[in-house]
Amino acid sequence: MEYFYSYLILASIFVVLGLATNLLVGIAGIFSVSQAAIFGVGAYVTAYCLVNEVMGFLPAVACAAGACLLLNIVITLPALRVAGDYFVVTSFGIQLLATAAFLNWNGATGGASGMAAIPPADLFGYAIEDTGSMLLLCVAAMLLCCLAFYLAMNSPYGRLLRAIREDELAVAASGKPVIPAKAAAAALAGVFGGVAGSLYATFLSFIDPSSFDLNASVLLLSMVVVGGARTLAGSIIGPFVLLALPQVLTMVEIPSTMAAGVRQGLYGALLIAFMLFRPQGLAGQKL
Amino acid sequence: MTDHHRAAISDVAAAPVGRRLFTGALLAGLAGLSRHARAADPIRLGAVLPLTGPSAATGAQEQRGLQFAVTKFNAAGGAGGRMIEILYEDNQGRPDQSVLAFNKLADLNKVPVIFTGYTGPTLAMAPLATRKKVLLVNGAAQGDRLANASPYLINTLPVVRDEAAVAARYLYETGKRKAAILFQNDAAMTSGRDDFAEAFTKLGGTVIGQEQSSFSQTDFRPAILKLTSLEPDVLFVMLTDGLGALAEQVEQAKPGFTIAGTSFFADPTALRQKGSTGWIHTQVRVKAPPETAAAFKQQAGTEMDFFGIQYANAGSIILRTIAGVMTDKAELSGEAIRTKLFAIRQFNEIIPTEFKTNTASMQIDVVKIVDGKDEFVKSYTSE
Amino acid sequence: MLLLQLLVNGLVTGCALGVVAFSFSLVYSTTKIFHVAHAGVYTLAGYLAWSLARAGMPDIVGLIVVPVVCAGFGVVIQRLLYDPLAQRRATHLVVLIASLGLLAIVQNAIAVLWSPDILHFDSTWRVQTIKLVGVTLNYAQIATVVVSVALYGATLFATRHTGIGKRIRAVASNPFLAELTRLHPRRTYAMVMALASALVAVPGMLVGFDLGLQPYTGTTVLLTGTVAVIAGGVGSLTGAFLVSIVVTVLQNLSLLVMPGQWSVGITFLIFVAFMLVRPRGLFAAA
Amino acid sequence: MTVPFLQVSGLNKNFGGLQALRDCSFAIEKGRITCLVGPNGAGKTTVFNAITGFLRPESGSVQFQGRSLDRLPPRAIVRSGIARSFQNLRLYADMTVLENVTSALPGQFGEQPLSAIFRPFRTARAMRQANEQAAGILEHVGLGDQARVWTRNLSYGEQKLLCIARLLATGADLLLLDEPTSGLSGEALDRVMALLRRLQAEGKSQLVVEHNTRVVMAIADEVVFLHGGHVLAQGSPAEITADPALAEIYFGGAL
Repeated sequence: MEYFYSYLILASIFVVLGLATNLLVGIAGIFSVSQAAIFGVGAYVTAYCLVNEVMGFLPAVACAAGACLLLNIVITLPALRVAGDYFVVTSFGIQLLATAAFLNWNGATGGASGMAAIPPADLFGYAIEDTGSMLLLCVAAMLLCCLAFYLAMNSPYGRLLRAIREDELAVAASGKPVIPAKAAAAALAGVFGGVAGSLYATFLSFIDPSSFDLNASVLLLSMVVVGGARTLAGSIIGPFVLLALPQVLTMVEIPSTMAAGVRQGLYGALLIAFMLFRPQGLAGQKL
Repeated sequence: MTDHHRAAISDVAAAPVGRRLFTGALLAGLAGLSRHARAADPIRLGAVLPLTGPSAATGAQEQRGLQFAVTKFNAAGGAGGRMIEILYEDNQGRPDQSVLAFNKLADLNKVPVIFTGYTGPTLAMAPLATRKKVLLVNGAAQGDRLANASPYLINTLPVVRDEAAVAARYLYETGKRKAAILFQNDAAMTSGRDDFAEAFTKLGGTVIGQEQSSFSQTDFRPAILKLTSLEPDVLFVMLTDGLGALAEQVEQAKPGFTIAGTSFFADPTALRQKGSTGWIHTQVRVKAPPETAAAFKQQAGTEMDFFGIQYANAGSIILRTIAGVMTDKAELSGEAIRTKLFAIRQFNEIIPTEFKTNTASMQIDVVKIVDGKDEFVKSYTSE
Repeated sequence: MLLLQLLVNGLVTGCALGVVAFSFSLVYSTTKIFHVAHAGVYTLAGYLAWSLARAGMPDIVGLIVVPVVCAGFGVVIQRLLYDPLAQRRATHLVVLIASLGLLAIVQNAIAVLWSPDILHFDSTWRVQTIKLVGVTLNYAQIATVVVSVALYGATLFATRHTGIGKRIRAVASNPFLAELTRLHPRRTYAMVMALASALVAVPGMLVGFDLGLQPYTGTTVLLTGTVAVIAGGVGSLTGAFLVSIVVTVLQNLSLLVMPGQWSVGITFLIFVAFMLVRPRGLFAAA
Repeated sequence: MTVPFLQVSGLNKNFGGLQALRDCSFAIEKGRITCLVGPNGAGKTTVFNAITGFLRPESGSVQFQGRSLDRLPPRAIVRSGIARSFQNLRLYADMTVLENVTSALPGQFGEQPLSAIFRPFRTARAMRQANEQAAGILEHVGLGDQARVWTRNLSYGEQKLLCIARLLATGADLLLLDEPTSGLSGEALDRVMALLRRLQAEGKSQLVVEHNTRVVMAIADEVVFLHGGHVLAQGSPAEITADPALAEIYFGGAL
């Protein structure tokens, strides 16, 4: 059963990340490929606080969320000045920069060796050590984040963000704030990323830079694409499907030496197939 | 996998990509939960290796080595008539995927033993191994923190500290006083750098500079140039990847210092290069007996290299232990295999290996590469 | 002396990167596609050349044949992926994701069909060295510089003075008008993809001769290349080529003052800062 | 002497050597429809951009009801009571007709994420109110039964009306309309013209860029003739059309 639990835990964590990515990329139209970096900052801040016994779990989550909120605003700032594809490259750059920092800032991140023996999460003195309770915590966090996402998107704010994606100039001409709205989207996505990072670090009890690299950012993007952009359902379905996919594909019998490459290749083919034949993903709107 | 499952899955695989694939595949995955091992079934063991991603090269070598040991063991009749089957899982070299794969193998497939490698993923799985009493066998990672990560973690290769200490000792004994270090930025190689620097300094030498390469990098020229300008007596190299390229580039730069390293130097692509002549390295016994190497080449289609040998050795050790457990008619659990392993203690499979702790001790030789062959220089024993 | 050797090293790497950058720029400025899969073509070229060499052909055969094959591959990408996407009115984002998907397919196909290991060419000409004013270079490096600069010159000439070049520039500046004037933008796109893919095949092979081949390294090369494209000003071949060289030379020289592990990170940090100050690049056309 | 409703004085703007506005000055009065005419490239849209803060002129100033608008961002200018439309409409095609209007209503509760997340009921109430208000505006421009339709499915004439509805939603007193009738004919044209007159009767002042002389004659109280970024003449429609020199510039297109 624990296998299924751990799958559900990771999937719920990635749903929270999927919400962040969907908010920026799908809804606000800010094509950020550096959300894994934010996720990593959340994880490292939490790990640092807990390993060095600076504070307890909940304050650490708050710290991580706060740090990610500020940082995400800063790294999204170029999007306010630089348009479209230029920002994509800037965003790729930020992701590579973050990876370099995770790898080389040994004092804070443990460098390539990562940080081990991260204590489990605890709520009001009750340590969450077994997988079952961790699952409850993660699902609860996921539901809260989904609720926040739903409320924000079905409000005048959500409508404002959609309008900004469609036509920034028209929004400005209607006397609405464009830059503060975008910055707020980045902030909200940052909070999601920070919370997800905290849960991830305490669940695995070990983190290293490989979980927060460019590939992870691309994986996040794929989750949103496959699940479906711009909708809550899409943000939830995507992570569940993509995390299950490699596990399911191992059951297809391919010569073992080739299996892995074939699997990863299939995964790329899937992206292309979706883009060609179903750009709205499984349950989203057309990108 | 029963025929029914196989049919279901191939149907799904043939279906057009879309919603159907995922729901179908998910259902098939859930159906798998209900499967149980039967007595006539083969004994299933797990392996969590980086089969894709940047470390895939190493992962493929490890897989070949492990599969070689299993094929050989099965050909010889298996364990009490039961065949061994390895279920390979890909972790892409990432800790989170490793945890998922570990839980899958432990919960769904009920394997008593899981083979793995790489320091980060192994450290992530170690607490799970302790909790679930599944024996985690690390065949190649050498990060120092692995030594005490879990009682259920068996390292069939000495951690890097042992080799680095021997290298430092030998180099100091042969009059080297100024060392520069070139290392790959990953967990094991950075520990190796620290271990060597500590041992060498303690002996009275100085480390005058170090440069880092990233994994899968093959352009070492800037690093070599910079370190050369410091005029060291010796360049200590901690790389698992790209040694062939390093050999080529060193050959072209013709620096005046010795190049030294650890077991990872036994890399066929490096040995083929003229530039590797004169390199000195420590070596846990990585030479397979010639007939083993020939059999491997025939089976796998490639040379038996460092990781191939290590995983063939790790596999043989565990299979031998499992055979022992079966002879005892004990239940085949991770705990039983662990107990039996320490009871046997001394293994003479492909490489002579002894388990005083959960990390193997092996004899460590210092050798010199001459025209792609190792020339024995001196022998030490790891602690 | 160290300084000079590092400088020359950076120059060599930069020339190869420059070809990657300006060929990407050609695609990007004409078709507006952020063609990430360009990195896949770059990688594939090296492996094709390796196979030809294994089959007993001299390396020069690969240098001539492989760009032709890659040109064909480029056309196939355009016809089977980008054209259908355009017909479906896919947004930039959709095309970019599809391109990332293609990159994953190519890289993993290489790992399956060849090997995930590092492969080296067997030929020996490439590692022979000569010493010029205290700087050691091997023949593969010299070939890299000579061929890259030649390709740059030839491409610059072709885009300015040939019919095809003018057509490409016309389509790049206004595809809608070009359609009206029967310049056949789609045919031109295919031509640009062919040309760019043939171009990028060359550094793919030359770097392979010098440093060996790996399935997954193309991504970082391409990203550094796109930095050069944008910093140099989109649409400017010269900007892309020169900034590539400047970037790699600075990366090499930065070793004199700081450890090498930061150089990639610093490169992108400078780029991000640069984008904030000068969002349109150095050599951008007005 | 009373202060003019909108006073544009001495605007200059240069685009890479091209003088788009050259000492451009004119005034318009409250409650009137003023048409801005002139040949292509005369700088009509540039004037709009300068008034609404989308463009910063090198010199000159704009006064609205006695207050200077210089250096104010577009947002502040909309709040002070001037809203503009665009020649290429810039509607939100993937949103409903109603949403196009609600998103222009000023000062809504729940326009930042915090209030939307933590005060969901108040936000829902505000949205209901906004929807009612927007439905009223749509009714007013004659799109009442199209509120739930996707904007991209509207006819061109309906899209033009929606643009005006969106301007009305901002609550501005002065509407700057950039070619509200271009591309329209027959009934659709009549609908827009009727709407503009109706709005005037309700007290909305308008500055309209218009090419169609028939429309200008029908709706304009005042005409401003722009050429080469400079105001050549201002007067009643009859005066302007009577001047053969202006007609030569306009129809001859000569410079």
